Amino acid sequence: MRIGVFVCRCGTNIANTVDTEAVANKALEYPDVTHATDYMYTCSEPGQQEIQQAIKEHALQGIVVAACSPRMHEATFRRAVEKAGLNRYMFEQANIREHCSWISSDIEANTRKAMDLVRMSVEKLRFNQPLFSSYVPINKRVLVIGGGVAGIQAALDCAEGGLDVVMVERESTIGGKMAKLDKTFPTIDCSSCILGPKMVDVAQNDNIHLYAYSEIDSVSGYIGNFKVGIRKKATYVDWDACTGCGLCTEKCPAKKCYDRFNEGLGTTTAINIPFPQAIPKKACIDADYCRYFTKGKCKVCQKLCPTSAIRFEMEDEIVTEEVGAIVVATGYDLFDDSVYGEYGGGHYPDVISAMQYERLLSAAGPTGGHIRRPSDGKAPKDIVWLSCIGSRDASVGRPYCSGICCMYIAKQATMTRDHLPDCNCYVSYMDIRAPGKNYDEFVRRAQEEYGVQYFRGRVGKIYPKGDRLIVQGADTLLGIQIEIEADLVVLATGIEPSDGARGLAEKLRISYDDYGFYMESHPKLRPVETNTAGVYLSGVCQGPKDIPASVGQGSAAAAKVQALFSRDTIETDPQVANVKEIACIGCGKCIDVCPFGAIQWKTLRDGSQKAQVLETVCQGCGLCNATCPPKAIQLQHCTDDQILAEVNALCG
Amino acid sequence: MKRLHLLSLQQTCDKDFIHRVEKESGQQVSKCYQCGNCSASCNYTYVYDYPVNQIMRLIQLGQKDVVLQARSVWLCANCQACSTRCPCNIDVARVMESLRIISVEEGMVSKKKIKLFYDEFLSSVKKHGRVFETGLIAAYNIKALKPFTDADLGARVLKKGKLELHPHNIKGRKDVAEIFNRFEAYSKNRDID
Amino acid sequence: MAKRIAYYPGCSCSGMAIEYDQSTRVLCDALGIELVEISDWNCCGSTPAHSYDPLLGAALAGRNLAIAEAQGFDVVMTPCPSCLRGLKNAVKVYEERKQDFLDLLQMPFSGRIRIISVLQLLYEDVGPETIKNRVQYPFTGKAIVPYYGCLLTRPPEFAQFDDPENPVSLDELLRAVGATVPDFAYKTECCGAAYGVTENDIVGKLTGRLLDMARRVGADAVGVACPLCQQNLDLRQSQVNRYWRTKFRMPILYITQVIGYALGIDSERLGTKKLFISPDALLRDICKHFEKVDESHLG
Amino acid sequence: MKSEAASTPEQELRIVGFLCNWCSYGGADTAGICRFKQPTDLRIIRIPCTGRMDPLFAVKALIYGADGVLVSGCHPKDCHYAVGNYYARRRMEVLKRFLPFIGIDTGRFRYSWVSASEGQLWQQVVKEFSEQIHRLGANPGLHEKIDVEASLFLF
Amino acid sequence: MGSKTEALAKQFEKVFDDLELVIGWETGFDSLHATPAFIRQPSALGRLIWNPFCSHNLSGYLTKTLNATAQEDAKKIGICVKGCDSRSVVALIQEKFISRERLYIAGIPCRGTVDLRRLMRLKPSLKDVNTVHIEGNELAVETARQTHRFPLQDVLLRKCLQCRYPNPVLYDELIGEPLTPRVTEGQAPPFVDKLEAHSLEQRRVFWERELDRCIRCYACRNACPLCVCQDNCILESRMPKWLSQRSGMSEKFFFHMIHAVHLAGRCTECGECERVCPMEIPVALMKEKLNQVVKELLDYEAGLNPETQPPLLTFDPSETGI
Repeated sequence: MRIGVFVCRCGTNIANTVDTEAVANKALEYPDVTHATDYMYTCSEPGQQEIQQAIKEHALQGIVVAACSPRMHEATFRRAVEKAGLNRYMFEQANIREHCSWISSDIEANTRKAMDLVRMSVEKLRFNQPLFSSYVPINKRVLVIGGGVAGIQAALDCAEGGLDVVMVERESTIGGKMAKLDKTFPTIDCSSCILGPKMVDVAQNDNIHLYAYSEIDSVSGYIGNFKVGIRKKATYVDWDACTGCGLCTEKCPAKKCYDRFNEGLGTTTAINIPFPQAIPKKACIDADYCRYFTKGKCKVCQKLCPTSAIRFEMEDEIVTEEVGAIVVATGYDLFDDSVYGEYGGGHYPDVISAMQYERLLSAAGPTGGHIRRPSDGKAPKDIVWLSCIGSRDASVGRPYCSGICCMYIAKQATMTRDHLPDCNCYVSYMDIRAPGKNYDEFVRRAQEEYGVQYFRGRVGKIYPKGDRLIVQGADTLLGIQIEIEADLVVLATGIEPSDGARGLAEKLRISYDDYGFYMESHPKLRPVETNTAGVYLSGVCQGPKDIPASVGQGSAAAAKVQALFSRDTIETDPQVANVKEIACIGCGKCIDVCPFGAIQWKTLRDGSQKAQVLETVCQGCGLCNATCPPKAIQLQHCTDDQILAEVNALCG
Repeated sequence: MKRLHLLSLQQTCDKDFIHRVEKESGQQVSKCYQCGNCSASCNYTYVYDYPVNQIMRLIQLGQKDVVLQARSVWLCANCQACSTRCPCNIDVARVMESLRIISVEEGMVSKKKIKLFYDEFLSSVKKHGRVFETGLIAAYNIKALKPFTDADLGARVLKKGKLELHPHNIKGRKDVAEIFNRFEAYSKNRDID
Repeated sequence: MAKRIAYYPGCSCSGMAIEYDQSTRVLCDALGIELVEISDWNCCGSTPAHSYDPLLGAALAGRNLAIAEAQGFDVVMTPCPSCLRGLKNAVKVYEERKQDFLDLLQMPFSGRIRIISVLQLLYEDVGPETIKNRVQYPFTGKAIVPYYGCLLTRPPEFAQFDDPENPVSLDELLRAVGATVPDFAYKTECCGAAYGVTENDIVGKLTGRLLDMARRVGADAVGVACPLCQQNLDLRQSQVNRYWRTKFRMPILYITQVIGYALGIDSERLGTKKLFISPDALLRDICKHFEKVDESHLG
Repeated sequence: MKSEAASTPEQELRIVGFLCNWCSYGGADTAGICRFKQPTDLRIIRIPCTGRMDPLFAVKALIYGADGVLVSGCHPKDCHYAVGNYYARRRMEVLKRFLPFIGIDTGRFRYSWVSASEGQLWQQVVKEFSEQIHRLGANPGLHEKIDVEASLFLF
Repeated sequence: MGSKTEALAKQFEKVFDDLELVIGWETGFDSLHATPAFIRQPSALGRLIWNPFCSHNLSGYLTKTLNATAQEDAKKIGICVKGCDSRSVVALIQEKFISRERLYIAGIPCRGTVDLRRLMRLKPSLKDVNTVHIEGNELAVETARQTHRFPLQDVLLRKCLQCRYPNPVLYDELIGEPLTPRVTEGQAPPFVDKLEAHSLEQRRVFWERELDRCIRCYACRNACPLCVCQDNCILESRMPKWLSQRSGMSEKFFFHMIHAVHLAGRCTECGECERVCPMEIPVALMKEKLNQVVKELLDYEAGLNPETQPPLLTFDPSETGI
């Protein structure tokens, strides 16, 4: 190989503390180096031309530039050598600025070090190989996981742009948490009035295929070419036949079933449609309560159904969809407040969660929108809200702020004063977090116009006294203990990632934080991307946020998908792992450790099993290379021989 | 309770005191974000001059004199309600305990009678190996200048045959006394450090 | 079940709370558990030692543990929650400040000994089921509120027993002997015992609150597992009545007395005569009920 | 083989660094950009991830005369490839504990976690490790000829 | 032990219909040597022996000469294992080189096997052995003329002296009663301790002296049942070139480090590497130390549970202290 070495002076940045000329002269002693020189600004236009000229003049086959960090200008120089006809991977950059000239003023030592760094680059370059990208076509369909408002927004935006959308929702209806809300802050918009039309759009858009009551079973493939197994859970109702008439739900004799949609306030039937505006509006049997499944006979619904849609024999079914990108919008669950023994641990019927209270407020809820306490159905005279239940509490493993509770408390208290003007509303708070457009004004209004009584301090204990509850707290502004006799206590439970979020993350090979929120690729600059190419995040699955932020992220994820799909192919990075089949012993350790599922089995004609790298999935981390016992799998451009060459340049 | 009028955060902040409390208690006081759950849960808030959360705040601000002279420090019964409910996992009761220890070392005990009772208790233990309840209460009441407190109970206790008239001296009381002596020597050495 | 364990009565239980000691011993005997008193034990130092330095308390308590270890025991039981904390603190301090601790103690100590309360022994090692099967005089129809006091379950990392906010061990043991157990919101609230001598007013207020709540939930008696709580509620009930202008006459029984009585142990041996508020009427009722049943059985 | 006499503190020693591209290499860049002065003994090899780090690279360097080996990557949980450093920390710690068994001072090997923004931390790591290597002196290396008298009979 | 030998043959006879092959031991070229036996006919089962000379770990043959992975309709392979050997089998199953379904395992509780080199040093004239067995703490070797007795301490293989798993951890049939281990769990490997009692410098010199004899014959690697790379071993590979053919001390050191590091968290301490070393280098010692490190750090011992993943091939985000 004929190697050219260019030592950059970087003005005085390098030349002040490194004798660049000596480094260039020394480089001529290294094996294969046929040309070496120093230059004022190698990255400048004339600097690059100098390299290109030297390549032609000296018939150079590989280039080493000793300059700044490769994180700075590697791409620049690769383009430069490519223009001169070399493969862009026949280039190495020695970092003699950030790692050398800038961190010591000892010219002699720096010069020695720069010589070593150049030598290492030369030795490595001698093992470099030309590498070439390949191009793979993109399947322009997108999968949206989760049918809450964030997922709905992403799906509609993609469909609007003409993309085929597959939406998967775990529940039997889309709408998510927002569908359960009565009103939204700070505008007091009716939640179902603004979400309802969007849900209908999803149902009516020809580009969107909805799998409700379904979950992700498996994910394989890579950006542009994912293959997704979707488990359609058994509903025991043929949805093609079901018209959503609701006759079955009226006649079902199992009437004491847990009502998930109403958060356990009130009951529902074993066969049910969660709420009147459900999309799809189809019935679904809860096998845990259905008399036929629990006791062996009944089948009332089957006898009554006008379209004969009931299928007791139905089983889960797996269907496969192929897509090119995935938007994850799995949302959240609410913290389980029963860990707070001092608040009754879930034993007092009149200590309820905020979402339960939301259902009490809702006209479509179990009390028809009348605020009635669960124990005796009386209208409460005194209600206390406790904030930060499962938020900002390290002792229950939830040190983060859920971000929405301060606002929904203000909303609920305001609504309560509207519904029941005689009811006193008290709010225990630590800090009020209202950093949004018109948010703080809203909280002020609750106090100034609606007379909601806020007191600063956590509550220590709640205990019953007669048919009322004593709330024992502190007002830290006064430095005294306070007591409130209440009819109803509302716990403002915080947000946690939805049940199963970690399992899904592992299928998708995306990372999550300590709590299970999905990790974005960069907290500032890549907020909806993940480190798995082609998988995007939207909504609360990434971290607590309110409706406008979730909707914004849904649109952002859709925009990312559209940008990806505006191309027909994807260029792959050739710095990926590669298997030398003759040396592969088929132990599968690389397959076990690969964080991206980028390695699969390949059966040769003689029946032997070998590892095979999916170039488009491989991210080039090299974990397989370090793990492979016979080193049959090598990370291109960072092979064992290349690293060993650098080690050998220094030692031995 | 003395009302604080103006606090100069620079001039009165004793950083050594903060470190001392943290070292003694093994707790990081800066973790406290003043939610007030300790005060809400404490059965003694109503007799305190500064509720627990304010004690924590005063420690954060390095207000050594105010904290050590607070009645609250010695009225804390160590019932652990605060520690159990603290969302920041601070062992608040341990912090209060540390303040008692420091206030003894600094000679700034706010509730002298409680300290007196503790002293009498320990001297009883040092002398006999166990607490001689009758002698302890008698000695305390005399020294605290309230000889008739609980006098109503005395007669009833006597009637039930529960009042020991003589102390039980354990055989190893010398060993116990030695522990006290070694502790005193240890404390002195520690002060020098 | 541990058959032979070291027993640390503590100062309270050998003085004012002698009946707790008595009932603990006879109950364990009846349950086939041999209690061996730690020979020549000394005071654990309690709150006063702790307030000088946990190290002093630890060394005082440590002496007892070292003796128990030398006697070959791996479990120490104490009826008193304050002593329980003192003894457990010794192990904790030993782990945190080993050298200081050993310098002070000057005795060999391994720190491996298990320390439990009598409540824990009855609940975990014996179990409510076993007790239920041996009940002869059930407390049927009697409401006993369980009062744990502040120390038995708190703080949870230290106590390693039951739930800190809503403990159930005492509830279940009371239920095992047939008593009705009302919900008692003040289960773990502090009674102010530490200030029994020095600040009676505090005690009057806190104890009064407890008794008031017990009466509201219809209690016939309060079941306790702490000598200091018992003393406050029982001995000082007259002071409480003066402070609050009330007329409480609520018997305060040790759990060991309740179970012992239910198992058919003579009340004399359980020391119920030593209580200030006499439980005799309550106990007579149970006996009567039992005799009736017994007669019908015979007849 | 190195055969120099015992090193003086001023003498430059040979420290090989293996740094992951995303965090620690960036951290070293940041330290440079901030002009945080560091000892000059270290020579850095860029690898994509500490998961790429075969412990044998470190062994090779140490056996062939490096005076110290430093491996550094993203903080656990922050791996660019999600989990590479979780594997690495196990492998590195096993190696670190094994080295003294064959007569290599455990102080000659270190692994650390430094993010791209932690220039100051990087400076501190390099300073500390370089000082430590200088305290240990030059790697005594292996003897090509064995003095049987001086050797140890174990069995 | 005649009874066990017979029991072994009988057991295989019972199940031979399902087997295509039985791997065990038979008497070798003289009565002092046992050698691996590959038996394909039930009539030949009589050749099987079991005695303290049966030191070979036969599990290596499952991968190196046979392909004992799952195949439809394939008959099973019968194999005799001692406690240590069984751990190698477990490790190979764990790493999916063989499938449990293909194996019929006869497990033999073992009191230890003989280091012939030590025995012959003690009694160079020993020959014409009739029987050999272990009685208490002695090896009894009965020859035509007399019975020689040797303290076990002096004649067993080094690995047997510190054996913690005399009983097979995986088997279909146990031949004989389980034994109590000589060394209890948690006890540090005595030879590791012995070397660690010396200074860093002394340890290095110890290894220099030992490894100086290495002739790079690769017998240790070839004998190792877990050296699964076989012909593709990086000790000899030219691309990548980890190790040059130069025969200096550094190369010898690095050679053994590569072998050891590749076995970290995998070595089952069968001691084959050491037994076959013609230069009598205690090469297993390095792996014993690595095992100790892995046990301390990751609470893992190789070859005990076929379901687990070797610890360096997996991770735990929550682990602290490293």
